[in-house]
Amino acid sequence: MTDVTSEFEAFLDGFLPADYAENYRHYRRDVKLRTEYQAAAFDAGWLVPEWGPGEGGRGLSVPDALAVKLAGARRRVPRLMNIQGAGVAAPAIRSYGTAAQRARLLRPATRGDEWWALGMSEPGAGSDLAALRTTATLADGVFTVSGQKVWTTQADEARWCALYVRTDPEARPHRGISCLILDLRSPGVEVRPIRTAGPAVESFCEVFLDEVKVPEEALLGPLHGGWGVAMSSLEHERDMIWINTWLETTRALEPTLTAPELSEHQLVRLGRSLADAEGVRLTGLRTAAQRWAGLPSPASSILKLLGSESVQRAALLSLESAGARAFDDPALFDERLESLAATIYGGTSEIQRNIIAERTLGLPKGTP
Amino acid sequence: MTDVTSEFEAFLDGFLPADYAENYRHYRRDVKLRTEYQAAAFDAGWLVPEWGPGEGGRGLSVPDALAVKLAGARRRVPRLMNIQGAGVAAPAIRSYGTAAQRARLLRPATRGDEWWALGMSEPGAGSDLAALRTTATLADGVFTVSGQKVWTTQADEARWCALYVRTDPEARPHRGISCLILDLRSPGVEVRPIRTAGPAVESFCEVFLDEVKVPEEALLGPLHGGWGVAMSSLEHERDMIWINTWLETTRALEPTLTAPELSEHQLVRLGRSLADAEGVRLTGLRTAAQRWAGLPSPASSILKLLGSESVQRAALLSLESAGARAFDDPALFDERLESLAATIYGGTSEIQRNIIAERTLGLPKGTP
Amino acid sequence: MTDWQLLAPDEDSLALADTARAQFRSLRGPAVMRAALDGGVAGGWETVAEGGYVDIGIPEELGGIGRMIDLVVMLEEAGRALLTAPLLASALAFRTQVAAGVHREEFRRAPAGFGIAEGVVDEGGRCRVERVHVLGGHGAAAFTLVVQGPEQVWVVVVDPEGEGVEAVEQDTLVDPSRPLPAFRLGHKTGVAAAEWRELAFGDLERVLAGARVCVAADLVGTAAGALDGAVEHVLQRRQFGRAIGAFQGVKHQLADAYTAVERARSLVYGAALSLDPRDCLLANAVAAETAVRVTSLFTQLMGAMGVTFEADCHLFLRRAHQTACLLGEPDALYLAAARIERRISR
Amino acid sequence: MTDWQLLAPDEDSLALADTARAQFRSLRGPAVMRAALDGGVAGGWETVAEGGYVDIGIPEELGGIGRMIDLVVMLEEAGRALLTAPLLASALAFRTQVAAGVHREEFRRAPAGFGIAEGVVDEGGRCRVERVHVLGGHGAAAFTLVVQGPEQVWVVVVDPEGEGVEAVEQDTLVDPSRPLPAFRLGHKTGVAAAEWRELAFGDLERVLAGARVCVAADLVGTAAGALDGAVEHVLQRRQFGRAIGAFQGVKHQLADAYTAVERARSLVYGAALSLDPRDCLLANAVAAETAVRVTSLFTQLMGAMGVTFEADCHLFLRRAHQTACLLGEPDALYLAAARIERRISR
Repeated sequence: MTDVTSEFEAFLDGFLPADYAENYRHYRRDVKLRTEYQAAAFDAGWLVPEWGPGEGGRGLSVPDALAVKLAGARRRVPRLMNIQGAGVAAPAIRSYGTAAQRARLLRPATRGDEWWALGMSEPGAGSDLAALRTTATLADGVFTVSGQKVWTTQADEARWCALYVRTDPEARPHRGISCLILDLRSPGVEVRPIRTAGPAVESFCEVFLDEVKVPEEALLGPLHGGWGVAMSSLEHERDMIWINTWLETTRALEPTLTAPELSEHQLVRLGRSLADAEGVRLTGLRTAAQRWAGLPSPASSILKLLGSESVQRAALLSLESAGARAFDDPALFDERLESLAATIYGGTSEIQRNIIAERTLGLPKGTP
Repeated sequence: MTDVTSEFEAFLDGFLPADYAENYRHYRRDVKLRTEYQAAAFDAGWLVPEWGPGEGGRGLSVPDALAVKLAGARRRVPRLMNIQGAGVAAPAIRSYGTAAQRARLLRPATRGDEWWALGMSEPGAGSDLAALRTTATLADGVFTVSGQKVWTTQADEARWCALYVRTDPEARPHRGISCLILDLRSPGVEVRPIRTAGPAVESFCEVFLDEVKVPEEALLGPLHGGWGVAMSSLEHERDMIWINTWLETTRALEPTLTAPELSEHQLVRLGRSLADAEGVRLTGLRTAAQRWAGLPSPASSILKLLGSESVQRAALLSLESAGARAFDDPALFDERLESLAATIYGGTSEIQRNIIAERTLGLPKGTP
Repeated sequence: MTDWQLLAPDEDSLALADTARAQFRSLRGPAVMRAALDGGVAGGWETVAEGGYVDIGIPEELGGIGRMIDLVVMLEEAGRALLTAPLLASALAFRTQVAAGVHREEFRRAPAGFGIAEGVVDEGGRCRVERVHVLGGHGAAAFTLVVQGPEQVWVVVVDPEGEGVEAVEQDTLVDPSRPLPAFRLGHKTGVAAAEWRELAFGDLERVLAGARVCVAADLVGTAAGALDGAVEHVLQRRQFGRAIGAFQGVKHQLADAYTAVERARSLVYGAALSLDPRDCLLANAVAAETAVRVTSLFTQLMGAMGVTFEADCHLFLRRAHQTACLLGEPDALYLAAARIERRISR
Repeated sequence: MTDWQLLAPDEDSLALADTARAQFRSLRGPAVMRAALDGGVAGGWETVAEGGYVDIGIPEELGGIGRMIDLVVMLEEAGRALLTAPLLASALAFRTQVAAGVHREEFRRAPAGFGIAEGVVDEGGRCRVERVHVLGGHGAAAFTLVVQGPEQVWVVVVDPEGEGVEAVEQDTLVDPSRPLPAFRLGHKTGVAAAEWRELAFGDLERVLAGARVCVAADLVGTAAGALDGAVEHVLQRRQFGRAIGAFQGVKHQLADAYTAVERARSLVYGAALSLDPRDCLLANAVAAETAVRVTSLFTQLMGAMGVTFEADCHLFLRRAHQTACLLGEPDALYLAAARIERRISR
């Protein structure tokens, strides 16, 4: 363990309740603890340790910052209440924001004081950002925005939305998109939560936009340059995503790991799932290591595929090996249901496979 | 058991050596027995029992004929030496042949006295009959044929070849094909066996055709009507194919079924393979029953998919559960290698899946 | 007529399937399941009883009608429609009673519960079970239980209102429209059974054979319903300028799902004809795996919509998961079938 | 530098991989395998010995050079090239000797054989084994055997020319270029070992850890070579008017194969760094399954060509199958890894 991770572990020891590991299942849903953790971790420089001290970080090197994140995952640090804020919006503001935007928005987004939503998906566009139809026309320093977003996580509780809109209808589909910082309290914005099939950790919303006025100063990044903002901000999630799937897999396996009795064939399946978890962790680390060493690294799409398969097999195993106990523990089914969504967020498995086949293996582009 | 199958069983009891079942592994490769069996079964009317008595059959109903074939499979009757003859060429001659063709060719093809090859695949055309390029031009009552066939089973030992050629280059691809009965001893025919990776049961050949003369009387079916002949003759193989895959699956499982010791996880895999075998048998029977009852039956492509998956999993299981014994029994590897070819003959699994998706489920045609 | 011709449903079976399909649909399974997730109670016994569905597959001498295959096509329609009326529980109870020789016609006049558990039944027919999940346990007039002891197996019919039957506190949220409440029986002195029969342990699978076929038929129906839903969705849903059903990746997954459903159906029909323990174990295992697999695929193809309450796919997934392990997890069934086959082969 | 940064091969490793790749290719693995199927004998020890490959991954104090990860990248190149020279057998033997503390530098001057078997070794180091398959057994100067007794495990080094070592008649046609001949040792009085070490049964996986990493690296290479071959084929082969690599069905299978190879490689690198028994079991199991799966896919995508002698795919398939079960079938390894993990977790 490096010095910096021991220092981080010391911070965790000081912050987390003594029975945190033991009663993780309970603390996982403790809103107060999660909120306070984010603020405390930010204040201590541990939330974004790779950022400079002036921005709330510790100026750590990439390897040290990743080591801190891994140490956090091993300790199962409390889940951020609003992941899109610190994980996606904040890095985008940091890279693309004006000085005024950074001053106003960066700290509250990262610390969790102001929540963010991401306005990407639209009905009928799904994984296909280039097909988005929400429009914004700029006149007299004000954008007028109309359209509809869907699957917008936590829009009902968020203050801001990084809203992707079509600003140039004439340009090629991915060239005419811009990113606006929308105040969700603006007139003309209507947010409707969508009821989910199981008890979801975060809410899902539809966002209706009817001639919403957004000042020109709220443009994030270049006009018509929204595609680049989107790609770059999703890029920041990269390591976070695989660390999270690894965590989810090990968490899903816990009932099976500690079950009093397992048959041999269940043990074989457990072994396969352990390999899944290690496959995600080690491929994530190897990718980071090769990137850091300036070497070509395995296609990042494989992390997505490995991660979703890993979580799904683990949840299915825990549900099936529980036998009749599953009838009394609906959480096992809920985890299974949630795991099926893992192949959807951030691009379906089909899309990941096309990307690998075409970009990495060099197979001809077909119809998709 | 019906009367007719008991009569057939009695025939088998009279013909097969007393130790046949016990020493099947040996008799499987007994060329003399296999040759004699086919002739004897034909002479007794058991080889094509659904045909009329004048043609060498017994005029059995479809259900009775299928019952006879299943009884034969259960007893593992000797494999025909030249399956294409009795199984594919003979039914095509019977349906499409002129009186003279039937008189000359039908009996020896069915009895196994004259062997047949099927000239369908070409280099670069594979599963795609419509893409064939071997041409035949008709002038003065003689076709002149030039081109190349490949993967032609037993062409090196066969007397005749049901040769598919392009007779109308102007017509739409599948409309300009004809079927010729080629005497493989004709001048201009060169047959080269292809060496196979393992010990193959039947040989594989390339057939080169250089200005081969074929008399007009050797046309089978209508001029430019070869597509119909091909489809109809492959149709006759339908029940034969699934009965055979079922047989191959149960045969491949035998080492595992009788292995002295199996671990629990190997037993689970064995159970899955038993379900595979039953899935093939029962789906085959159900398809036949529904067809016979005039009901819509499951897509026949699923039998192909189920069959190849079934044989492959069984061969893999027997190889893997043999552990170190597999190092001393190369037959287990050879069966595995052969099983992988099961997804290729008669249309790849990819093509079967497209057919099911488009024709049965009604999904839109895409690029294939 | 050879045996295998029975694998095609005859005209009576087809007519029954059509009637059942129309009637079960009118009972609005998905809508009732959604209501049940919100705490509503699924009823519907009267409809299935008046329709005569509970008599199907019962031998004629016991007042029943039709063959096992008729029961199968009917339960498949129930699974497809996500029927919430307690038909499967009754079918399991009555088939098991018939197999154990403890069936009475009067049992069919009221909804039944069914469960398998470890426990003991003494010589006087007093039954002690620490915990048993009873399908259809709420509102059942009688529980039919298969009680596995260390060396014997018993089939018992007990009155849920009888002394010594206690409901155990639990959540059952996987599929509240077909609840699986848990009970404890005769903690102290045992519960007196109305009927009981002691069997050798080796007879267990013979007695369960019909129940396995019923569960498998229900699961095949659930898988088939999910496949229909998935096909409908991919024909409507457009991405990258075309229906997603035009993409080969989607097509091949659905073709495999179709193949899996037909294969499972074949195994269930075959098991219904033979009622052979090995065949019934395999049919149950395959149907369970197929239902989980196809309902999962349905959920995945629905994309983000698949996680909404309004989508039907989670209802199919709930039903499939709850039913799949009802008579044991698939791997354990494959294992048992392989053991039977090895005893025969060697 | 944090631990995980070691997962990226450094410049030395990369240079070694490049050299090995070029040299191993020049040894024409596929051509030699084909010749061996026709009865030819695969040699090549001199080349790997002179290239210094046998010293890689051996601790410096024993005259070795480089780290475990270097051994891994080198063996992966050997697997990719279908190397027929007896490098893997030697690597297995030397790693196991080092782990058991019986390695001598002089052993590395000659080709070694390696095997695992049941048997016993008495206190005087006399060894009795009924049957053992020895990788590299033909032409080896010494056999390194892991002998599993009822309660202990021994690592022994024996002279194949020594008294009591008998070759057992057998066919080994799966991969004759890397033969697995069988031997019987000391049927009557035992065979005297040159070196031996008794270990507790619980130490077995610790001693085998390095060998598992070596086998896994070889298998990952074989899988990667098959993937290369498959991609090359689908770019060339045309059907229905286009390269078959343009069909989504083919693309997705190859994308999955690529993902599987990278996953297996990650597990092997991780196991090479930790040499933890659980990690090594998992890496071995995953690499074995991946090699069988990807070489099978290669064979299937080749279509009818795949069953010809001239195609390379059956050579990859032979190599993968023979090597996959060398240190136990994958399911058994997963089982063992799960047992270790459960002991830790509870």
